Amino acid sequence: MVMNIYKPDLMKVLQVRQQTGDVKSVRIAFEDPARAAEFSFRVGQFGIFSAFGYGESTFNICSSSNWKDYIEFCFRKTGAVTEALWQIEEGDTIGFRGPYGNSYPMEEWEGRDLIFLGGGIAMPPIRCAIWYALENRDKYGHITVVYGARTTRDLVFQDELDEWAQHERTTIIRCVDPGGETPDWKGEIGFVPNVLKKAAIQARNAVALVIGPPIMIKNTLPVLSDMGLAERDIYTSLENRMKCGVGKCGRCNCGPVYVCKEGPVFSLEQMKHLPNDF
Amino acid sequence: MTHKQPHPDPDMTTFEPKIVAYVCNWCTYLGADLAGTNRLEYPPNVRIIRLPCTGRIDFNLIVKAFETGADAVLVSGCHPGDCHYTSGNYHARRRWTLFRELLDTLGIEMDRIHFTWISAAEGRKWQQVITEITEKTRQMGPYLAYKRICRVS
Amino acid sequence: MSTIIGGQVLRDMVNDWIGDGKRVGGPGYVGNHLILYRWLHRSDELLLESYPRPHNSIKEFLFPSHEKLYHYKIDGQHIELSEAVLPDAQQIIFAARPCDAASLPILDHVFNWDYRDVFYNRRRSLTTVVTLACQDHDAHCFCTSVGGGPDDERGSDAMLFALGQDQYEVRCFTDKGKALFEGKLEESTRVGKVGPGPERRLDLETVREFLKTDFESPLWERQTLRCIGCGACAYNCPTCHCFDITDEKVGSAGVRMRSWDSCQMAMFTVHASGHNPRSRQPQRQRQRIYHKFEIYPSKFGEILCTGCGNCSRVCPVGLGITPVLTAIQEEQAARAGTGAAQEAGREKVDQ
Amino acid sequence: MTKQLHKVCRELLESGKVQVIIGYGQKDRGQPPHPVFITSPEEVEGLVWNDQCVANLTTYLTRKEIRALGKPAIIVKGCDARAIVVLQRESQIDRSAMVVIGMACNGVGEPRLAKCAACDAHVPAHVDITIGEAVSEPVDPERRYNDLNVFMTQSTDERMDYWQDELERCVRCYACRQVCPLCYCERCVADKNRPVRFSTAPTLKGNYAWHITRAFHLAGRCIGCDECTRACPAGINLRLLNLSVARAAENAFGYRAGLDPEAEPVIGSFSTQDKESFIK
Repeated sequence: MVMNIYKPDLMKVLQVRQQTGDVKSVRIAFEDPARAAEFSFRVGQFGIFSAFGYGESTFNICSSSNWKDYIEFCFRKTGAVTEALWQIEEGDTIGFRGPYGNSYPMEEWEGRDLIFLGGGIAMPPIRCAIWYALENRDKYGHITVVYGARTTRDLVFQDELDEWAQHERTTIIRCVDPGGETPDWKGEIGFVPNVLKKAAIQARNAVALVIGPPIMIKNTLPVLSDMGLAERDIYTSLENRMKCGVGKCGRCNCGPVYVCKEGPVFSLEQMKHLPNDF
Repeated sequence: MTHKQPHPDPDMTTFEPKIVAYVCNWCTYLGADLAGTNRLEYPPNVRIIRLPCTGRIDFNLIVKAFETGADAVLVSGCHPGDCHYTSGNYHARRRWTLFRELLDTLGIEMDRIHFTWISAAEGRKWQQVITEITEKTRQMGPYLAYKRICRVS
Repeated sequence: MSTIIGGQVLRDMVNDWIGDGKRVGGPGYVGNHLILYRWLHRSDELLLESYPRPHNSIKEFLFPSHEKLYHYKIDGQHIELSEAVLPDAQQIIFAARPCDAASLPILDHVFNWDYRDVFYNRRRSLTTVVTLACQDHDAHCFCTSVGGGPDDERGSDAMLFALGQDQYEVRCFTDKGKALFEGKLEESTRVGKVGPGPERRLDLETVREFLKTDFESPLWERQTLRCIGCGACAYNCPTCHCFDITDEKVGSAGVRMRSWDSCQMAMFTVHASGHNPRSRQPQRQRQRIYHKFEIYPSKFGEILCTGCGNCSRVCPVGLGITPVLTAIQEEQAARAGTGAAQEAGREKVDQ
Repeated sequence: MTKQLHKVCRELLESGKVQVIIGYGQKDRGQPPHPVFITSPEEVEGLVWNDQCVANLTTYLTRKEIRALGKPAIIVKGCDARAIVVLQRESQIDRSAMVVIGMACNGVGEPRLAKCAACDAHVPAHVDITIGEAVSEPVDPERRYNDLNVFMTQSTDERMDYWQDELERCVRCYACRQVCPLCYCERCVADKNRPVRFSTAPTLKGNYAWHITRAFHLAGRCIGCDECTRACPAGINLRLLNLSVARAAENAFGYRAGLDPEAEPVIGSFSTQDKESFIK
């Protein structure tokens, strides 16, 4: 059968949860059972999701690769496609193409302490890695999650943050930007880089995954270096504009790499070889 | 590739023209409503699209109507001086004066585009305009040239 | 020993091909002075002499400006997908230029690495390319500087060489080429003429050195300020292959379509958040040069340029590849402080 | 004239009155002149002026990359100068923060561009410095719109066939938009997708909608510099569309774009006495 690499799989919407005022997470499953059986992905990969009549958008698959009966993605309402996706309900059909891109090197990270730093809507790409690590708990050392957002209402997957906190050797730190807290807020107040510095996590054998707005990444990297992390142990996921996801349309080309093929996950060391063009 | 338009002579009686009417909310729409309440009969071929004012009827909408298969387009609103927004129809009049020339240059059949003023009290005029346009468009047949433009894509 | 063919025999062959349902694309007049590659209806639209090359490229026949990818139908909550109809008519590109044909092996890489593009591959397999060796060239041609030439065989199935008096020598390189001219050729000893081709003025080694080190150089800003950010260079270039995927729905059915796009367009890399890594036009011009002369070669081993010169031929403000690469070469020469420095100095008067 | 131009530009740069000269350069004699941006007095020798200087440089006045170079002096022909009048009227430029050098012109382009046959702006108007002499005499509308009048003698079907063949070649490279001094929108309606106003694919349907929108968004604004027609790589005669709307504005409202900085824009204003013969 000639493979049309641009044609999506049809997915049935199982569940739609509203996370914040403009962020929803959606669980979908393959309509074609054969595809569902053969489908597998690695945490950190992304997919291209279709709202028929509007277009396609790129989101990380934010469910763990161990969960076989559905995949989940999370999006903020900002454009034509996300506005169309905002209207979907259980039982609707949307399109999905993927999995694309490389993934978190979970095998390499085995035996290391994990530091996850997320900002705002960047929690979904981290969530899949956290669940994967918790499901293989013994393979990983101490897990620290520092997750920040502008206000308490912008925190995504709050129920799961509580659930993660129950696990042993896991520290969950939530923070909101100054002024974004509510009177009964128990978490930290401040930006992720400062909260991370204050938490003074020992990072002798640690690996960090930093995902968030460019400003947060820029300020967090020095803190991580001060904590003694080598550049090859700090990872991030680039947010380039993508269209085809299969290394053809040229949009995500940044220096020597096609971010949709060789990325989006890069270590800081790899990013040194990329020009300042992302 | 010459796009010679075959002379349209489908069976006259069966062809039901599709007419799109962009009407202003304060006058022509009420005029059409009045025609309805007065039980004035007029052909059902017209699809009425209500907009706040003729000033808001963007020229793109006329092109969009032909793109989606309309055989004739009517644009109608308040008589000059009656506009709810005082000058919407004046601006529209200027715009249509220039826009008609552009469409004419492009070879679009100008007798498939109709402009009228119909006030809220002119239910009868609405009936008469729609009947007249439907008959005229039925004579001209479907707008094959624009259908070919959209199908050729 | 060579094989030759008469011009009239060629024109009859073109009419026969069109007659039995094959699609034939070739250069023809548009208006009274512009020459473009187009699908031909009759062979007398074909133009074989007295012009360097058409202003567009044969890319249109293999990677068309718009192409349906798949259809969908929406009824209620259910959606039905259906494949787009792939072409199945044989295609013959006739009297293409060697710098057009040379782009095909280059494009094969990007459309077949990892994921294979069925649309491009289908048209590629249906296509036979007959090129016409160049007799003359104009100020924009620079094929000899990027490894091409007036009789470069890359990508051609057969090549015609003008003999004068409407006679052509034919050299078939592939089975497709031989099959096309089966039984139409006469033995002869005459060998077709080939033009001299443009003299080499660009040295890609020095350019690549510059590209490796000078991403932030002020040269980019100085050289490309006049770029107005249209897509004329990319859309007429034989090797530019970037595209956009759009969705068009009428009523409850629609189609996903791919159309040409260009890194020169302002919105090409803008993020949903509004952040645009390349928000200024010089950055986009830099990306075009990098992708062609540094990124594609390092990834696929081929320069993404065949030196046809269309980018400067169609550029409304006289930019394109040659002016920028020439400026880079002068900058390198000036830096190297070699004898060329004085020559570069004289050029310093103007960008 | 070139000598005079060099002298004027050197003085402007040396006096610090302007930081950049937007003019024409011709580094490689084999190629036509192209826009250049001269920022230092010694580079002034690179400026050229001949009948190949076809580009309308005013398109750079609204670009952020060029504005960043500081106060400009710009070299314009008679037709280009009218774009400055419209840009000023639409408050896109600060006319006082620039020096406009008008060059007398007797027609440009090899072969001579179509617009030059009916040109009534051999001597640029509303400029600060004029170089060279030429005679500007009024041109009657009959001659100004001659190309259009000839085209309009064809029947509606013939015109429709003509445009279907022409617009089929459009590949939506948007050179017509990017080269136009009056197409300065930050984000063009063609680049918006909420809603998608017309198809962005170079289908015939999309091309018709695009060229109608482009020509009509310039209604009563287009000054007839014909850069769009020159820049189009597919050789589509966009001049006819611009002339069509320009002729309508002149016939119906006696309005021509770019002549009078104080005049009310034709689409932006209205008059209760406008004729309406076509409205039933």
